[in-house]
Amino acid sequence: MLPILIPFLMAILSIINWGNRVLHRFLALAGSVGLLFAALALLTTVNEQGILSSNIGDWPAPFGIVLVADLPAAIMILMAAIVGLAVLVYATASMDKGRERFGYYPLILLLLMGMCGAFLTGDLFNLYVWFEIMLIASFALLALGGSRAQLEGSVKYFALNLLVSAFMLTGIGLLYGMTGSLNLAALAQTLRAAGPEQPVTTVAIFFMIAFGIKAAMFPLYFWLPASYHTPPVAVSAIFAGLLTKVGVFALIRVFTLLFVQDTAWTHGLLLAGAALTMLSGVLGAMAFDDIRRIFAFHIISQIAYMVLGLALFVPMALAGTIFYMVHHILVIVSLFLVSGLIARAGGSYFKAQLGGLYGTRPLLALLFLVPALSLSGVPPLSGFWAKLTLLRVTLAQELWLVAAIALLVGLLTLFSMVRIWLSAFWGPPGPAAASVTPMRAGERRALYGSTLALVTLTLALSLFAGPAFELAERASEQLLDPAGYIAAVLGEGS
Amino acid sequence: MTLIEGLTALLLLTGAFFMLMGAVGIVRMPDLFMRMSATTKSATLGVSFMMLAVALHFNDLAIGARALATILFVFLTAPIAAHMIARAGYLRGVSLWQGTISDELQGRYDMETGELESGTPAMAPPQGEPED
Amino acid sequence: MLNAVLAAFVLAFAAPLVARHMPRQVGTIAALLPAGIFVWLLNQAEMALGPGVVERWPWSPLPGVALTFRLDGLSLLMALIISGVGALILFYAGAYMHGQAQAGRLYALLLAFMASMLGLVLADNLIALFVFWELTSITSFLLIGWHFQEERSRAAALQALIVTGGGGLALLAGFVLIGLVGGTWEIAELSAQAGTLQDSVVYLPILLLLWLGAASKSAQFPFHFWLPGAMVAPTPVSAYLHSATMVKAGVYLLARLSPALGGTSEWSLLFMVTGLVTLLLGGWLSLKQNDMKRMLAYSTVSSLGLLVTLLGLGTKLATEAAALYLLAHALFKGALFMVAGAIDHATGTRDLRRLRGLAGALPTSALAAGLAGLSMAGLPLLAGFAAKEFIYEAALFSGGGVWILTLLLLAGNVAFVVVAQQMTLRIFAGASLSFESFHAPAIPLWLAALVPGALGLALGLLPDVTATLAGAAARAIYGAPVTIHLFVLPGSVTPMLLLSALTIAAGILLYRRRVQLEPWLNWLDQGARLGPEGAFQRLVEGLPHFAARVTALQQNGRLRSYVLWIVGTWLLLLGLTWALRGGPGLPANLLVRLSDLRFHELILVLVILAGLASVMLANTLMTLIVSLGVVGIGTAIVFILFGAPDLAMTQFSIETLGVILFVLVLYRLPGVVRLSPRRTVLRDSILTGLAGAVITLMILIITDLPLVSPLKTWFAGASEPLGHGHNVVNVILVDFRAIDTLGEITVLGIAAIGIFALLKLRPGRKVAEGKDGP
Amino acid sequence: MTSIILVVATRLIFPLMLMFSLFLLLRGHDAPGGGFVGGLMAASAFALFALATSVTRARDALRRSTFRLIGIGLLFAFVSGLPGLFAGSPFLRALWTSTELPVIGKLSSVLLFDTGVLLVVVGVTLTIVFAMAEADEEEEE
Amino acid sequence: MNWLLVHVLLALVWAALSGELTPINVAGGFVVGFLVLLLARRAMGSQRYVTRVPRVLRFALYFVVMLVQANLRVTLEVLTPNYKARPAIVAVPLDIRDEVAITTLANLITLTPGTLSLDVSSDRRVLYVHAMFVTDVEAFRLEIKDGLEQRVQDVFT
Amino acid sequence: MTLHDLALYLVLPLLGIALLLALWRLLRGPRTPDRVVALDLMVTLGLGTIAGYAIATDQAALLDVALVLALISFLGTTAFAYYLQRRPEA
Amino acid sequence: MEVALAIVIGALYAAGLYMMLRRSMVKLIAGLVLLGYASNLLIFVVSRLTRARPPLVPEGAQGIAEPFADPVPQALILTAIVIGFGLQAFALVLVRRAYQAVNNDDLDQVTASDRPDLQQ
Ligand code: NA
Ligand code: NA
Repeated sequence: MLPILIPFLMAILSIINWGNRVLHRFLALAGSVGLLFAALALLTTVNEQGILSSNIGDWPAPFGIVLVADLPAAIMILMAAIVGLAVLVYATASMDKGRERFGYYPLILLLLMGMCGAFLTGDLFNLYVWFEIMLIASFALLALGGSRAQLEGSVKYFALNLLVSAFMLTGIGLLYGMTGSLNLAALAQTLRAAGPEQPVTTVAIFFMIAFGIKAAMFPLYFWLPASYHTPPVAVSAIFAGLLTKVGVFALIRVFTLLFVQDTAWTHGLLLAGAALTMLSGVLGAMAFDDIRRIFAFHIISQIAYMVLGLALFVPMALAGTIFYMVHHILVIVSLFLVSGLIARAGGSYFKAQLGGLYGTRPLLALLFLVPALSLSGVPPLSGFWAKLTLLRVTLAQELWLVAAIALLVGLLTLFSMVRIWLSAFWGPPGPAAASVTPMRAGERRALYGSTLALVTLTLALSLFAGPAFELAERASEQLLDPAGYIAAVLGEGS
Repeated sequence: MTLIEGLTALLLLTGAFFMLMGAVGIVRMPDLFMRMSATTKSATLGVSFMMLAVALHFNDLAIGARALATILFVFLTAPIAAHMIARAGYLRGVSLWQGTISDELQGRYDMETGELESGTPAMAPPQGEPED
Repeated sequence: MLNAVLAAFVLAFAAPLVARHMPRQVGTIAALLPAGIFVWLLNQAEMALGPGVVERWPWSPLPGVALTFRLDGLSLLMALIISGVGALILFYAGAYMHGQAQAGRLYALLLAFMASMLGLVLADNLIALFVFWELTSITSFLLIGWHFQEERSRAAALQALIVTGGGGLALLAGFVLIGLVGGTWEIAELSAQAGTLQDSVVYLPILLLLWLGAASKSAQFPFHFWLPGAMVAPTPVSAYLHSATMVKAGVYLLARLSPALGGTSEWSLLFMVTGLVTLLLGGWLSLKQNDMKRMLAYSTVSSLGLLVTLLGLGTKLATEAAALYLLAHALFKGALFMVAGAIDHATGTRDLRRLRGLAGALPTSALAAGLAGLSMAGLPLLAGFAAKEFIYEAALFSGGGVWILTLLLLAGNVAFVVVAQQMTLRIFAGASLSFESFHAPAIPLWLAALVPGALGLALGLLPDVTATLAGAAARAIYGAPVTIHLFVLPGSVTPMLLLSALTIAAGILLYRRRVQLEPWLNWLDQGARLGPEGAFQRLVEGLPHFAARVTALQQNGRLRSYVLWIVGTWLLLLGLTWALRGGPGLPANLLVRLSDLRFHELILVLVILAGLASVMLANTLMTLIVSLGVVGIGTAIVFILFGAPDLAMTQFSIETLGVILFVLVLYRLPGVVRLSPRRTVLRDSILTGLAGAVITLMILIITDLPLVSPLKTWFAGASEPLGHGHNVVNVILVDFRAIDTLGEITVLGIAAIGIFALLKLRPGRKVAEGKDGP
Repeated sequence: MTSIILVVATRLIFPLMLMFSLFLLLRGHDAPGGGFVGGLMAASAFALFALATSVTRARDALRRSTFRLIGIGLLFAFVSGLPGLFAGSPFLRALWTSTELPVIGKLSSVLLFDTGVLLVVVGVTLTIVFAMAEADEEEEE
Repeated sequence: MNWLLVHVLLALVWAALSGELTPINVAGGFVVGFLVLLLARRAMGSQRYVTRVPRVLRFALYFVVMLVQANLRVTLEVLTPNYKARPAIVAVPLDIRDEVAITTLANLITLTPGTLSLDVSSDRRVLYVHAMFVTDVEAFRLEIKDGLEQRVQDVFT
Repeated sequence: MTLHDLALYLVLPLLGIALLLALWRLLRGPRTPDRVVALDLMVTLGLGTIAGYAIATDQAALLDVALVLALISFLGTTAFAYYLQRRPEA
Repeated sequence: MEVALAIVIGALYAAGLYMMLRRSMVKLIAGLVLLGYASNLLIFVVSRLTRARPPLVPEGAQGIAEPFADPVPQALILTAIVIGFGLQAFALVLVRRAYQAVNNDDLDQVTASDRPDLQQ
């Protein structure tokens, strides 16, 4: 419960004291530090004691709303906390006064709160509510400051994400009409007992579309590359790292807990979607010159790997997916933060306008290289272990084409990253460099410090991939054993 | 059917009838102002009758109070709303039916300041009705 | 062994620091580490040559992946080459790079590379091996692009990375398959699984994947082109990575996996054909190069082809030959590269046509080149001689297609003789030319080259040492005990000796007549360029264009097209599901169910539908808004009719406020224009009509099923006694499901912030402190 | 261009709406209504006031910044969940006092919650309406 | 004085809405009314309110009768095929000056079928009325002044 | 015929027809104020429907909706009118 | 009534999506609003309809006698309506601002942020 309450309280206090930038900053940092501690505590507890559940309002499940912390949720909350803190620190040195005054900090806090809620909730409709909190907070953040490109991106982001809400609500309605319940655990039970006359798989398609849009799968992802590059880095980084992951997480939740009647079909669809998404995303990345857009498209193609793990639907693959999520969150946020640093150091986000940073900014080069290579799946970085796991299962299931695509996309990702490297870090100094102003020491500390911290975490994840993967494996076991979840929510013997 | 029931039925039917008349009026009347004259009032009256029927039917203080309060609210608000629409319509140049015999408001608005002067009446030429 | 690898990595990080503080000594200091490792390896030699040294570290990122190191004959040989040549190269680089900016980074990268390479040859787990394999690719990439401001360097670096990186991914797939079939990634355990692996249906795929990985890394045809390109790197890099060590990784891998996967006809065919084509192509293309380094690079390609051929052949003799040649080649090629670098450093050119008679000016380099060249040509007393003898012997006893094989090998070896002459006679002999800015090389520049040259001689003179070293390696490759019998000079005239002599004679002849060869060498070169390299170039350049076109097709900037994709996908998935997995049937007794419709309800339905039609046909903004209002009010009346006063109340209020907002915000917008052509309208109508029909169908199906809602019953019963409220809906909202409501008001709050900011914070508008409060 | 008729009528309707808003809030637990509709009603009152006079005067009448209302409303809702939390129960555990007060009925955390809802709704609606109206006036210039 | 009246009115409405005219509810209504008035104070300013209840009641009766009469007349017009209406916009000069009185008058005119208050001149001396059945403009002006305006004036003084 | 039946089978259909008529005006226009008047009438008809339906079904709770509707819809119409008079002629 | 409303809801979805497929920003919002109505009504209808029996516990009673309308979908829809209101308000302002920025209501002109061939 605390991961929701802490950012919430800080946001409330910020809203009450509207316009006080310094206080907002302080509250946001305090909130995210608090969130980090709460997340760590939660993960430790869940790891030791198993799935925790809390009946909000003390109303028994499945009647009241229940928050359920299993390992996947706890892991994701921890990631949200880490990213939140890093991005907020980064923001203190990069956010403009206007956005700071107009609610950047409370919006980020509320976004984090929405995510934590979405990870924790054990109720389908409540999930919708958390989704909406995230959604509206992200709308506000996206549109904040409103340049033309930003507004244009926002319109698309908005319209297509509202389709998510519509599909989701429809799906929830149909499920309730079929089963009379909203509690995930109760639904899991009911749907497993559903007869053939119940159109369960059809309803599953509604959720597949809804969360597929959210997770930015092919061909539902168009909102993402239209919008993610338009806001400031301290906004897009948090979007890039966490928002689509919530979609993936939701996909995982419903397609492990609820819709497992016809996995050959539903998960087969997910598999095909994943393969197409990988290709489509990586090709998109190659079409652009703006580094942020390139990264945005890579989110899409990387998301597909996570969905692939779900589609393969064995413990090892799901463990891979969870590991992949953790890895990708760290890496993509680092990259977005680095893109900000690149723009700060080179004067532009466009690789054609950049050059020679390898010579002048060795630390920045390193900060780019590590996550970029990790994203591409170069060993021994975290991305490699994540891809290897999925590759192993894909090949074990004799899905040759999918494996080939996964590998090819890995290569193309590397190609794409190297193109940035060649253009921005190598090559002669770019024309945009002239407009660069020197950085103040405090700025440097906050900007580089937060980025460095995330890159270090990536390295740590690479190095301690073993323990991390074990945790992911335990998390995936929880996902594939709904009985444990049901027992935790509805009590033993149900 | 008791007397109360009969009265209730009468009120209900009268109310519904007035409301229907309001609707017929809005269809039949030739210009905005006549439509409003024909509808706003009969509908208001119709609602009032129906609410009275409700009060009578339930014969309960709380419910009666609600019904009467509804009437009160309607009587308070309907004329103001009507006034606002009519004025807006006039200001936007909604044309009067050709049978209108005089328009003493014409030319009295100062469109810059929004002031409305009080002066001597003038005659308005009738106009056709343009579409929006 | 981990310590050695880690130490190199650590020193790599420290190198820039050392370089900053001791720019002069940094090369020597850096060289101390590989030298130390070299000595340590020699210390371990006895164990390594016997049972082997095994180290296990408790680090396992994934199940089945382990940090196991094994020092056996093969890895010892490779590790000695890596650390030995590494020490020399660093020593050499200290002088070569002296005074250059960011030299520290070069040491760092070289050390990091060395660490990776050591890891590669020592690792006993396929995945661990792969980790180091890729690390060598990355370090190689950074080193090839050393002159990063030059387009040429960047292109070459990219080429090398993509070719080896792509091969690496194929290799990974191969490894994973091996692991799946063999049940382990431990190399030592895989030999025992040879039968399982070779009988598996994926054996051929595994081989092909392995081929992709090894061939790309070791610059085999058709991936050979990246290696000459890589010569844009500084010479120490070329000498170390691109001749002595990294390019041998592919060969090493084949050798390493030979016991588990080799010995089949598929294996032989695949690798021998590849090797021979590469041997000839590289060798003969080396003949037409004017740049010393490019010539050496093509020659290296050729040598690698030779090694691959031998490993493909896979006989006992062939493995012996391979081991010997591996050793000899590292020494003479490393030396020749360093000589080339020294000449470049001294004269400012690497163009063979501009170099002559350097013996006087660079006597020590000439000596080094001479020793290396003789070894390369395969003259007696030198390490290269023994290797060549064994190569021919292996060919002659290969047991099939002997003459063709021998002839092809001969043709390849002739080219080496020519290159050896180019690197010695052509540039050092004759009258000396004068160079504008000639400066004598620093000691390391010739000393580092002389040492391997001399070692080639020493090994030739110490056949026992050579035999032991190579024999142990060959044993690891062959998978059975191997003993090599070596000699300083042949005791009798053997067919192999005759072949060697023939090789040298032909080489000398060819060297003299090289000008006549030009036309058809040019033709070969053209073909090689247009073939694989051209294809690669076209791919790299065309890919972004292709990507842009594919992307523009989807990401066309039109929101409606995105919506169409989504709706289309949804309908497609539903259609597929119903077609392939059995869809729900049409619900029965619709008419009966419809008959309970009452008159006022029918009117309500008509009103809503009419409002809807009006919304769709509206051509003014106000009509649109008002029509939306009709639909909203209609919805609210539905709520009234079916027992939801709270909903109706809320809907009415929201509707009113919505209208206010609509009017407030939109009244400045232009009227509603119709922009779509008739065909689009028709398409959209059909599609959305289908969508609507699907929804209707779903509702009808589901409402036809029985529903027992436990929630409904429970809430109705609990509301008063437990929730202290008579309005169950409200009790649910503020108590049973209060957190939903909490979320809902949070959404509202955020919306307010967002709207406020949207309206008040605009680009270009100054934000005044304290004046923008709401 | 204000209308005297509207201005004068507003003086009467405004308090009526406010009272009705409170009524909806307090009776919401037992009859249709509740914090949300109550909030909309109160907000409508102020919106009407702004329409009849001006946004500035409406803000003046509200006396609090709309964001503060939102914040305080959220805080109410938040705080209403805490007692349970401190008592060792989960968040949002409803607490009821046993004594029945006139008008309000039993005091409870639930009422606090619903009041929070009302305040948020008022704050939000008015933030939006006021900001839009002001933006509009600005563009008019 | 007027404040108190509004206060009492609010309290009574409250109690009625609550369902029981118990003293507790009336007291509660007073409390709520007080709160509301506190909130509404700035909005309302100091205003004069209706003070004479009997006149109000008499007036209300008159008005209801008029309302029904006029409604029937309009209904007839609506139902008959041809338009017999002779509409006009008439400027009615006002004698009453009180804002509340003017508003009341205007609203009552609007509530009466067939007539519709359009606007009050900025100096509050003229009320512009649209009427459906005007045979003679002057006569109509007098009708309003002697009828409704007179009675409203009675109530308000 | 009971009162319930009367309300259900006579009063509500009457109101329904009225609703359709109002709808016709709303769709027909021709000017926006006409539509607003029509919408206003529809809301009032909604009030009547509530009253009729309350009697037909004996559900007094619906009256609360009527109260809200009566107060709130006025605001909508007023806002409409307010902005209509400000909008420049299209 | 379920059948009739099912058709109405289908029509609402169809119309909502149709409006979203238009090029006008205003129509886009209308589409979103319609989809909101549609999903709310869907939840309402699919949870089964009960005429005129709101889920109110009678005075003095502890529970409600069947038949009565299911309160759960009502609570859900209430939440959804409110959330939808927030989103709708935001959408309106967003569109207005986008219109000001692009100076066009045509969504086909709102392409600068995502086409690869139109990089700024
Ligand atoms: Na560039
Ligand atoms: Na409520």
